Amino acid sequence: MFENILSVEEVSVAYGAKEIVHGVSFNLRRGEILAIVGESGSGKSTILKAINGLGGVVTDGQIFFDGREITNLDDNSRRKISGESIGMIFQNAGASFCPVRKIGAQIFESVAAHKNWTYAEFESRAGVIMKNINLDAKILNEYPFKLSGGMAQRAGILAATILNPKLLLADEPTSALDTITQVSVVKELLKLRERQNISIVIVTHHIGVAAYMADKILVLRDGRQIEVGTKEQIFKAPQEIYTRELIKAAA
Amino acid sequence: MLKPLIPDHLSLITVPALALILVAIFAQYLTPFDPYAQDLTRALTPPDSVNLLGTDRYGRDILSRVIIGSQTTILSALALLAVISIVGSLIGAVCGFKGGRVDTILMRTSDVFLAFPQMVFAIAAAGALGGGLFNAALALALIGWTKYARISRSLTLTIRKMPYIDAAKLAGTGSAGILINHVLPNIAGPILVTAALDIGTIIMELAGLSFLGLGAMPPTAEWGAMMNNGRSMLQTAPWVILSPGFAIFLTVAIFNLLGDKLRDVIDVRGNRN
Amino acid sequence: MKKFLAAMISAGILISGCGGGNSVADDKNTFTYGTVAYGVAMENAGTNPHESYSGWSTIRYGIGETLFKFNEHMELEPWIAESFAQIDDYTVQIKINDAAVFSNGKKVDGEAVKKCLEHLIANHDRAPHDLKISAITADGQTVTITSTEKVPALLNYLSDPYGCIIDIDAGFDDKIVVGTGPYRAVKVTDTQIDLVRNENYWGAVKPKLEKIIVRSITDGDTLTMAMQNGELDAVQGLPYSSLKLFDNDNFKISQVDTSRVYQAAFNFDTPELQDLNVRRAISMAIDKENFTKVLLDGNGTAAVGPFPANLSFGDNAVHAAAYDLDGAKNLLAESGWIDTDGDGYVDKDGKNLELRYLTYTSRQELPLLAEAAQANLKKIGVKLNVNATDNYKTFLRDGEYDIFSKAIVTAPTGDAEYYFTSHIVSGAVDNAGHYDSAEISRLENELHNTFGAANRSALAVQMSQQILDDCALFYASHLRMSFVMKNNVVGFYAHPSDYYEITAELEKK
Amino acid sequence: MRKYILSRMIQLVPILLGITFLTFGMMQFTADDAVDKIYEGSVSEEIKSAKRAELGLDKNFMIQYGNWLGGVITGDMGRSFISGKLVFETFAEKLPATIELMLVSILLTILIATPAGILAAVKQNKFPDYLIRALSFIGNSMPNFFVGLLLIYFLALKLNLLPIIGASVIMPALTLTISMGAKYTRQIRAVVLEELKKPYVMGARSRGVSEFTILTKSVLPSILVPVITLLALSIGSLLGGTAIVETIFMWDGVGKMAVDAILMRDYPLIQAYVVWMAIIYVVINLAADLLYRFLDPRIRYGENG
Amino acid sequence: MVLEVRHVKKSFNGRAVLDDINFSVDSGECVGIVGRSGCGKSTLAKIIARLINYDSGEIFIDGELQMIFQTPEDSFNPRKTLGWSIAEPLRSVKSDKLSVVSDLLEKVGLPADYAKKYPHEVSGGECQRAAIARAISVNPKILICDEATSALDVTIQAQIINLLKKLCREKNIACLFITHDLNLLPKIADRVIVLHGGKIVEENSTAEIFKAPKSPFTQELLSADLFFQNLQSLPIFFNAR
Repeated sequence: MFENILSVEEVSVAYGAKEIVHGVSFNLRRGEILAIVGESGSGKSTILKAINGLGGVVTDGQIFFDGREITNLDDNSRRKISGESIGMIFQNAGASFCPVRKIGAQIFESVAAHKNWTYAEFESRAGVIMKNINLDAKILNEYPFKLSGGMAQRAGILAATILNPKLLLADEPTSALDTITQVSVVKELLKLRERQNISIVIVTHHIGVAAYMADKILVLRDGRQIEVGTKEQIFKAPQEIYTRELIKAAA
Repeated sequence: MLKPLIPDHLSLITVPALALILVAIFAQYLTPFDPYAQDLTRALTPPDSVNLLGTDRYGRDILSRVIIGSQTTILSALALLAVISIVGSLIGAVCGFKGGRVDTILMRTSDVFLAFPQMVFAIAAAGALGGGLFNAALALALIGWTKYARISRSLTLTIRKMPYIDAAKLAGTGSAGILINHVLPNIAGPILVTAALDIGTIIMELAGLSFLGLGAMPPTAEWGAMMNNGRSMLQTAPWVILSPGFAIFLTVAIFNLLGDKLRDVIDVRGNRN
Repeated sequence: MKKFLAAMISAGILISGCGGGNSVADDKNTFTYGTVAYGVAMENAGTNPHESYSGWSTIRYGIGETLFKFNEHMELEPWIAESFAQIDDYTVQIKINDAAVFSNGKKVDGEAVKKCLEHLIANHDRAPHDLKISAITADGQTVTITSTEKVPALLNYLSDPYGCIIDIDAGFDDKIVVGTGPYRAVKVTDTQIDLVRNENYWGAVKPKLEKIIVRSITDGDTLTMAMQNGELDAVQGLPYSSLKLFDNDNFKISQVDTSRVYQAAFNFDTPELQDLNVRRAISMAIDKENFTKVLLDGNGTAAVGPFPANLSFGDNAVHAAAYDLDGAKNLLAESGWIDTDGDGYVDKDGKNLELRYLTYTSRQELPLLAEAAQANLKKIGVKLNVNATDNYKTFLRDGEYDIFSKAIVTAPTGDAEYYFTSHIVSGAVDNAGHYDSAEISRLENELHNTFGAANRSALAVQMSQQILDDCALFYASHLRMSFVMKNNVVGFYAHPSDYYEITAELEKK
Repeated sequence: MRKYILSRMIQLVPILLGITFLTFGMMQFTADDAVDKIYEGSVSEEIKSAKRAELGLDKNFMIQYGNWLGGVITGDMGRSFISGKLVFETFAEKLPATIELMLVSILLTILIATPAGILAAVKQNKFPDYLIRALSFIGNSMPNFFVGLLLIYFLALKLNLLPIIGASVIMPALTLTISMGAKYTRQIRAVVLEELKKPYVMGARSRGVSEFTILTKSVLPSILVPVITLLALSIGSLLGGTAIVETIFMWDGVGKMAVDAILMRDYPLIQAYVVWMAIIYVVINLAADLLYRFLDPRIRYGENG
Repeated sequence: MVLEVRHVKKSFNGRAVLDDINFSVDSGECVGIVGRSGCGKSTLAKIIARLINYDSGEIFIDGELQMIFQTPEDSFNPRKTLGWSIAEPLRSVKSDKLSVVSDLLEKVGLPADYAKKYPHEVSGGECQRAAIARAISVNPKILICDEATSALDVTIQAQIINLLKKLCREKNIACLFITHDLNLLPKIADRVIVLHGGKIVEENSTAEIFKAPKSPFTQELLSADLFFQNLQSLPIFFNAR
């Protein structure tokens, strides 16, 4: 067991010829939650996608996951860890499912990419998780568009965690939800960490969400790392003017 | 208004397109020979140093006929397009903006026209109206306008919901002012793109009607008609048919490229967010 | 989804399976013939000879036969008839060949012929006017025909395809008739006739092919390529420009000069054309030589009058004004037509000399003549507006033309009178120009009462010359007809009458 | 769903009325008098007016239209001016050939253009994409009559691969396929590219699903609806295209029939052709609409509740 | 009083969107209207601006009314320069529109050459400033801000709110500030109206609403707000301020 489940070292990410993220570094231990905060265009989602190989090219630096380098992994090796060791949830979970197919089939399809489970086996395992996250088992037989925002987000959590990954990447998981639903989703994520000791990287522009659930906070602006530290450090003694502004503006 | 529409990188394809249009406009000054002068002693001469693209069965210079044919083909296509896109867009914009009974009547009418496959209707209408390039164009126009009416209506409906329309209303601008200042300038871009992408199709359809003998009448030099007249010589004098054929191909290709480029440029602008 | 893919793949296999390769049946017993001359537009779609021009199809494709036939000099020979006797100026007696039988096995006797001719007169639009029959009587193998007036060319008329002898009792169902020819129609549509061998054929030479398919292919290029490709055994009506493609060992060409002429009639109702100078100027401006040489690719001869030179009353006997642009301009000027405004067209009283030239396209040479004439006349400042439409009859009916150009077989029966009565005399059905000449009327009256080829020929020359002197029409070219066939085809010849195509001699080696 | 079908059927009624009215009016406006056509001049005016009365041609326009419409519905559309045959019979006789040509063209188009479009999208801005785009651009810029002539020249004449007349549907179908397929390939490419940008593709990737599975199981079903819509729309240009192609290849279908009829001013046949083509087009579009309602669960189960 | 809304009702397709709305706004006062999405806030704004009709009730407005919209870029005609759009309401000003426009731009903190720019050439925050310039050009008595800051980043949000506050105070403009974000209200609103299910469920001074929310909905709204729960429990946060 390595101490750090995820190490991002001096990583720069580019889309095409344009470098979007410049030299970002952070570490994440098992069971830790890191929030990446910043305003739109700051590159927070870019770095998350680069970790999971979903777009952009790491032009500099290295990313280690569970002691193994995963910088710019080739597609086949990437597929082996995606979904099984690293789960991901998105801002609009409903849209992360194909609109013309049933949820269950799609989640089973990703399971089948890694394990030899039968559908019945999958259903029973999914049932356990669904009970934990207050999700009706019936939704497996539903189409994505039939789900409310909160339901869809829970289905996203189910799809991301069914194979018990070590790391969960969450890209603005609450931004599309209204305040009341936001709370419930954030609480589910915290419960998840307690149950599975899963590490989470959450990207959010919502300082409140970060303050509520993160252990560590990374402040990003224009693709540059402004500050990184524990929640207490960041809120108690922000070193940078921008961090201060951000917190002040949020209040 | 055109300034933000034609940025520098568009010029690469606008050059040949404009060149084509200029050739079409000044065709009669560019032909090396009289495109209608027969010289049976030189009939079906293969391309040589005198007749660069050879001659047809009447000994007419094919290069000259292709050049003058550009006038017939391109200018009539552009004129047709100008009429249907402007008329269609105005109808659509008024429908979308006014709504109500005007909208219902005009849109049901366009439904009926849209229910006809365009070429089928054009073939029949050209037949009913009698041949001739003008009638062929009219036949295409009868259906063609509906497309623009539809597009401009749906664009107008979208624009009507935009906050800047509310802002203009709050600014005290009347219906006409809103239509002229806010609606029309904003549908102009997409309409222009549609029209540009349509040029090739219209050219091909007009030529197709002429090819069937329902468009330009002999001896008018029109590319489709020239191909029809040259059909029997595909083997013995291929230059007769290949020259107008490639002229159509080249023209359509250039205008298609222009349309594609225009769409990319305008789309990129439109999708900035 | 899987099912969908499977369906797509199997469909793909199906297509590639049924496509590809050349599906030409090189079967010695089947003959595929492509022709431009069959179809609705030619008014000969069908095999009932008593309907419009369908008799041409009955004769051409070997389904039926007439009482007499023409030899290659356009002289009459017996066919179903064995012999004839001219009883008097009004009566002719015809003896039917005893061997003749219809394809259904029924004997051709006098009664059958009588029934057929009576049905013809009752139903056909042209035959009664030509034949003027008052009575027909039958007795065994003899038929006696009495006419209301003198009809010197009666036997010639009876040899027109409408005179094809068919079994009336067998009916006309599905456009199929029962004739006496070497082949029997089994399926007749607007675009195709399927024929099989007539096992009962009575002629000396028995038909050799089991099956013949006559396909109407009105598009000359398709015809050319299908022939080149080997999909057809023989074709009729190739575009002239294509003929040179078949000038090699793989093909044979049979050619013959016909009395088909390309003519144009001036409409005497048009005020401008009532002036002889204008008509003559236009006639003089037509470059017939180059039209024939270049646009017909040499497949014909420049015409002077209505009849080809190989007929005794043909072009060698008449004369017309020669091609002469300056002469034409002078004539126009003489009548006051001068280009005063410099627009390239002559004008008088502020009006350009602008004429409507009507023609049709189903004869491929006509639009060519039209365009050539248009360019020719432009040189003398006359503007022609060409209207080439297969709907020309409407325009003819409505009088919307100044010049009407058509192709016509002027001596289908080897006799000149038919042409004059149908096209030239005042009030004739096809007198499109409304030409009305007292001299012509007088000569026609004389011709009508004259028996004997030499005398008739002399009158025909006079009449032709009268037409040319009046410049009532101009004649561009006489057509040379060509059949192209594979080199293994024998017994397939172009005939000057344009009537006989498929005969018992036809076979594939 | 049933209610929807019914309401669409009802909506169809005014459209069909409009189509028939327009067709009838257009021909009425220009057509020659049918009676003149029947008698070709040689008959007295009394007989003609009697015939007019018999055919109902002396009635006013709307009554004539009504009679004609009744004929369209019962399949009695009069006789051809030229051949004298029943119009509906002639049309029905020639329709199968056109339908065969269209079906083969559509099938070929789907078989060629769908994989090509998908390949181009998947390999965006790589060699296969450039090649497919270049080819489809060329195909898109060539009028089908030019394509047809070139095909004849190369395939039939130079390579002697395919028969020219009647016997085979391949050449005319290929001609239609080239222009339709070119357009269709571009559209499929655009649709697939659009689809590949959708978040669910990234979602599936993040779950470790292979590209092939994403493409076949998610992308393909998702593009079915736009693809069917595109196909249904292209039927329109296909119907027009058949007229040209049938004429070039002497394919004995309704398109060639119509062109011949126009050249000979055989108005009853033209009328039948226009009306029935429009009706077929409308019905195909309706069928496509219903089909994708059935295929797309979002519409099937009503996205808005 | 510059605005009075009495018994206003509105329904779409038989569903009541606004049900008997009553309130008034005094001159120079800033009233916040808060509620979840779909509660009828925007409909109410458009009704007051007379951009859509209402079914029954009465609305009295004293003086000119202007509006600021949620998406700054969409509130400008993309084919017109900002200057043109800002000058659009100024039909009475015959001469020297140019200098009027540059004055207005200066007031909202934009350089004068922004008049020549197109909406897509400037940032969201700048666009919203231009929108404010257009709104104040006719010296309105009341300004409706419909989610005027929700599309902006937090730091920009704060700037725009400050600008609005400053201008309203300077020019004595009453402001109706419509938002779903409760947090924004203490910064600008004197009074808060809570809208839920098309009805006004609570109306009180801002301080009172935050101190002692009365209606269950307001309470839920407040408790759901993670900022309040969490940031207030972090004393550090207040130090940072």
